[in-house]
Amino acid sequence: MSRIGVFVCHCGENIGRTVDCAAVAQACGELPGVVHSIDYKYMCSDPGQALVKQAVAEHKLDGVVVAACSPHMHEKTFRKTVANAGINRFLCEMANVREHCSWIHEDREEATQKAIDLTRFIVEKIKHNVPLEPIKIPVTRRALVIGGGIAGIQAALDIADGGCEVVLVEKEPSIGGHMSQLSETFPTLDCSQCILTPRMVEVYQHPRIKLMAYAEVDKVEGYIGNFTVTVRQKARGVNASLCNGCGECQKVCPNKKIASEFDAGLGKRPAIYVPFPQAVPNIPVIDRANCALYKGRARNAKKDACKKCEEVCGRKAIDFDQQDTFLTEKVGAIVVATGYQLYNIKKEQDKEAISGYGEYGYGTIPDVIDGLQFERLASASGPTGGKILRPSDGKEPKTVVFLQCIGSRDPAKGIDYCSKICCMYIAKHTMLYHHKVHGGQAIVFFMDIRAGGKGYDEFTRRAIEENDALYVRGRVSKMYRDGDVIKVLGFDTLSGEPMHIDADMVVLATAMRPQPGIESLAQKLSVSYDRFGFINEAHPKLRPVETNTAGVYVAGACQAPRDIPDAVAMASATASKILGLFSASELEREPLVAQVDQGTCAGCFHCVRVCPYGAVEHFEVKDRKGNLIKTVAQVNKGVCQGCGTCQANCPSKSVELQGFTDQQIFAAINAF
Amino acid sequence: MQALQELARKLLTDKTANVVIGWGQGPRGPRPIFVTQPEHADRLIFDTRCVHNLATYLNPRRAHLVPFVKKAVVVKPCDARAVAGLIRETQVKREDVVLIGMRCGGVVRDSDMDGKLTEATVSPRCMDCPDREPKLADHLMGEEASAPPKGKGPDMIAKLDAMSPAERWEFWQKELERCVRCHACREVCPMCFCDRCIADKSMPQWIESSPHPRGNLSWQMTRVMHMAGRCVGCGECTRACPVDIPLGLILRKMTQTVEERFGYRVSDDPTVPAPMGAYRLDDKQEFIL
Amino acid sequence: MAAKTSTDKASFKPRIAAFVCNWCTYTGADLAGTSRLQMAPNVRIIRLPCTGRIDPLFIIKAFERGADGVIVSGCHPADCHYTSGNYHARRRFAVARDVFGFMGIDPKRITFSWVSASEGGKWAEVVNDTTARVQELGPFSAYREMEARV
Amino acid sequence: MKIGYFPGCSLDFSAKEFDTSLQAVATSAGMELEEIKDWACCGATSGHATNHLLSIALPARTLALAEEQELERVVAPCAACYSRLATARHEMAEDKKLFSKVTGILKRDFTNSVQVMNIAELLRDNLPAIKEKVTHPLKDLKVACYYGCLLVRPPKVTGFDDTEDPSSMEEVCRAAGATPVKWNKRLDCCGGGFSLSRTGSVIRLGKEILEDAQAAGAQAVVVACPMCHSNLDLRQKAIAEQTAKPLEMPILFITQLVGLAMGISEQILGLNRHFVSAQPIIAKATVKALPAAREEA
Repeated sequence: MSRIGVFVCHCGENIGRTVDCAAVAQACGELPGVVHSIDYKYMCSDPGQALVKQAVAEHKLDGVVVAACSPHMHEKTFRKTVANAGINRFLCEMANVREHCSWIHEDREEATQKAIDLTRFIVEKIKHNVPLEPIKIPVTRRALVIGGGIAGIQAALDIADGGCEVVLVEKEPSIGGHMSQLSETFPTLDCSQCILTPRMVEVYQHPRIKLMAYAEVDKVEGYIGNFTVTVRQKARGVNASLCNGCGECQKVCPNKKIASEFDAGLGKRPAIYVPFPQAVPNIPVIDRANCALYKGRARNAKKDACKKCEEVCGRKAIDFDQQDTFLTEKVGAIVVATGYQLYNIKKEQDKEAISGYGEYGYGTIPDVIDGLQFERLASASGPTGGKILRPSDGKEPKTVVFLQCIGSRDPAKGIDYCSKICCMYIAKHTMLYHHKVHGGQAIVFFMDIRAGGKGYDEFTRRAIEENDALYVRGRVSKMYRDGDVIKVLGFDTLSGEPMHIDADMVVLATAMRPQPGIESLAQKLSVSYDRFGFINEAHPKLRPVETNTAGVYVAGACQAPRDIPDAVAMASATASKILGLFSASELEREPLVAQVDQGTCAGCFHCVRVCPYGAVEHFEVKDRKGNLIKTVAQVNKGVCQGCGTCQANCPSKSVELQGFTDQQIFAAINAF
Repeated sequence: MQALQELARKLLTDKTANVVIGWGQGPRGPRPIFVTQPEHADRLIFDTRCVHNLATYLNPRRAHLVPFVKKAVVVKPCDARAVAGLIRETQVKREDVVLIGMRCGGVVRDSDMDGKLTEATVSPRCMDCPDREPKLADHLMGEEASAPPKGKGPDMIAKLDAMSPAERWEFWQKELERCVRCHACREVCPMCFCDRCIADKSMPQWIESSPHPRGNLSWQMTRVMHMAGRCVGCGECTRACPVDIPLGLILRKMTQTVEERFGYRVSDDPTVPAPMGAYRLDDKQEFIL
Repeated sequence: MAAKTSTDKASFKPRIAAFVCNWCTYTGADLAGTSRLQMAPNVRIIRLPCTGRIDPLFIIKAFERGADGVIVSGCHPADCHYTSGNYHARRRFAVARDVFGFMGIDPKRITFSWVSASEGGKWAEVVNDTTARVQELGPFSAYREMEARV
Repeated sequence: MKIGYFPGCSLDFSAKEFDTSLQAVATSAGMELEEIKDWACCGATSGHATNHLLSIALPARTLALAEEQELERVVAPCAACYSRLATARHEMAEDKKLFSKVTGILKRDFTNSVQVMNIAELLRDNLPAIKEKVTHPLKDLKVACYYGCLLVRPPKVTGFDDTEDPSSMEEVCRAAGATPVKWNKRLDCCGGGFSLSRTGSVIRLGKEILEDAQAAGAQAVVVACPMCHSNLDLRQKAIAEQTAKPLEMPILFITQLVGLAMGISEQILGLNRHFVSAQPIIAKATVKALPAAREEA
């Protein structure tokens, strides 16, 4: 026979006003198995909780029912209380007589009757509650970081410095990301590469970081603490363990006319290349689409067209037959830090909702460039050696028009959000331009100047007040090429005057978008993303770097447009979350998971089909000699989230969801 | 019939199968027989009186047949659908069974009847059956079959649908009050293979076990729910019922619902996933507020 | 069933069981409470983690135990806390509703609804509509009469 | 295929040649135009600016009449008429309240199901039939296709072509054998309805447009709107006072250009009604194409 205590809360007047709490306590006291039933003004108060604790000891209770507010409000509180009193916390349940009763009814008699019913259900249910212990899952104290930009680098270093191993996967041949392409950074104008390169080297040399550049995540299995990740190491055509990065192969490569990705198409590179001199790792990659040898092999040519790189390589590191390889890594947590791409204004777009800018010529006018291209022009390591020269004819542009919010904040073009960084980097561009081109005029068309951040507004003011940038509040309706100049037709909304500018070059601050392929990666990780492809955080305010999938975290511009300080802060936040997770060798989880009765399971596996998490597995029951008796279902407690869909679908009811077992529900319905 | 016997003899001789499950002549018409010796293969027969669904003997619950491992079964199209169901639900391995498929143009209501197939004698199970030959079979026998004769009598589903809920309740109460809870409907069903049926579960006892109308009703409703998207329409439950409750009626109603809603009809292709346990984002939900 | 007189109907207080998921409808009902939305006092909620956990047996049992009506409610499609429990429930109850109806349980006695955590008002509507509907249908006395028959 | 025809006021009088050339081209290409009986003003000039409800109800009446004539599509050759009709249709489709208000005013059974087309859209959609009838391809003729402001704007209302980089008129001209040039001002405003009230502006805008067309090598400007036509054709004399030498740029309705290529007589096409002579263009079309040349076209 059970020994149940019922505790009816008045919640001040909140319950007591419409529910006769004393009558509820009395009625429940008469239920079989109830040995103690009282009402009290504030059950959740210290004295209220003390009453519960005291009663547990005095009456040797093996079940506590608190008839009070919603379990979403105080279930944790009271379960803690009973745990402190020495009984298992899952032997405490709540009857919701406030939100579901006193607050929504006026008739005292009806409300009291309903409160008695609701409490009775729970009393009957709790007779079948059993003590449950938290599930312990072993944790692999090793993290995977996807993306080797500044966010990924920061996360990897922080986790590794914290003492745990990290696998850093980068899809490009080198880590560094977009930050390595930037000239100077706002608002301090310190050189981007100067602050980034040491961090890249640190990653490379860190004993606890395994760097896998030119690699992509292929498959993700498992769950928090226990992920198994398959990484595809793309074939470089170069044996990384032999190559010493001397660069001779790049010098002899006959095809040097390939648009450099690193220089945003403004510079050239050979078919065998490292993206930039400070690349980490400093090992070249053969661009198979542009290499004569591979092009020939694709056409089934009898003889290889060119092997100059192989001939010149003293280390014999060139390996034309190298294939992609797949590596399996076991990790306990994953950081997604895949960064961004820039929107382009071309007519063809990758998403139907997004359209280009026909009014700006759909990207066909030379000398209309984007922000990253300007960064490369301004960068000392760029194709012009840091001189601002326009791409079409190499002339120094005397009038440069900068347009903000290209794509961003323009629902007609398919993107509603603000890209956040453009106001700042355009201000920076005007400063760099002012310093580099004397007598040049920068004209900026803006919608608003959004310069929220430490030293940010001061920075934009400096661009306007000290660096002679002409800021025009308005948009450009059209631009076209007229001889040597670009005719820019805009409107100054402050003076109300149309503006016709003959520009030598136009820089578009195009929107930040997540990297292509983000959706498929998100699906592999079972994390959700918004309609633009940005990864959703678990809570916009309180869980900004977690995702809805436990063990998967997000940092940087793959979550929303972010500048460098934001991305770094997020990365460090993910690292601290992960180090916290890794601080214990085992993870504790609520034990409200499904459990299979292997004795009665017939192995039809309806449960496997309905499980949203793939938590149900096949299990072979064998006799002592190892002969197979039957194959049954088994729930992986680490993966199960406790929805119970398996149980409702099980014909023989051989699977039970702990905390909501058939016994418990049956008892509650039976009390109806 | 000769071809059937020859094949059975061959399968037993070359040990492709250790037992051939088929029909043989009994005192009151054909009955299931298990042939284990090649020389007994000539006991096998097949005609319109072979009503039993022999797939039920593949069900692992039939402990006495489990040791044979490799089994050959003579199947009509409805039986083949049951075999497919057992394979789909991992109760039978396809490689462990040899299916001797019989082309079928319908069977009579029971095995002790005269085998003549007419509007009056055709089994109700055959009226909705679209299959004339089991596609899953390893060996196909018998002559091209034509569609079975249309049965006589009112369309009971339409008749019940036209009633008020209270009238329908009354109808079923009259039928179910005869139920003695012998569970023959379950025992004969090829798709009922649970080690421990929910009807026998006592903690909690969802379904009262005594032959009380309350338990009888919830037993049948539960049985039909468990059959949703799985019932092969062989009609064996109706035939086995000693008190003649029209169980097939509820199953046919459920089958119609499943087909209308999910576009699914139980077939003998084990690779087609069942509709329950699956979903479409755009499943109809007109009944949900 | 015998015809009910109008006075019977007026004095009849339906008893309705509600099986709801923890994340959407239960929380939506909590919101109705915190918003002090007044509603009929006839519904008794039994909390489950997900509509996917709700077994047709629960409905049968509730009726057997004297419920005059049943509500089953959970998260809207695409909003399931467990991603797809509600989709499985939708199929399950689409069939159950037809089968129960065919066996004589009036489908009007069972309400299926999607009520999200923010739809306190909708929950109040579901409760009031169901109560009014069941009030109109009268008591579900079939099970009680069954006892008399035996 | 029957297509409803809404001529509007311009095509009845000042742009009569647009009407006759369209009728001739349509007949030749097998398009059956059926005029909407009892059509009324579209509300373009002043109506739409005075009262929003009137601006919708006025064209809605015409659309309702078209529905009664069981027409599925209506072509409005004047760009302003097109804009009014298409806007009314769009707004009623988007705003159920507005729609019910309008139907209340019309007191007609109206479902707002008629599709509204402009001339460029109609011709482009019938390119194969047009190509079939081209007997005098306008080889070596360089034309500047001028869309003006309303033909492809706003995108939500028009939607048949790229708003910022349209190509339908160019496709039609190519079908007629002519060579469209690339130029910058094809979507600019000609001054529209300010022809009489702000003549100075119209002359300035017209000058910019025509000079750009000429700089791009165009021998004629092709238009699809009576407003554009009158502003560019009628005002060339005034423009000439501001330029070193007269531009002498023939302005052709797109239907006239297609008609020429089809060998339709210049009287029917109304080419004699223009202020700037189209004679050099007519000359190009007088030589009937050889069969081989037709293939090529």
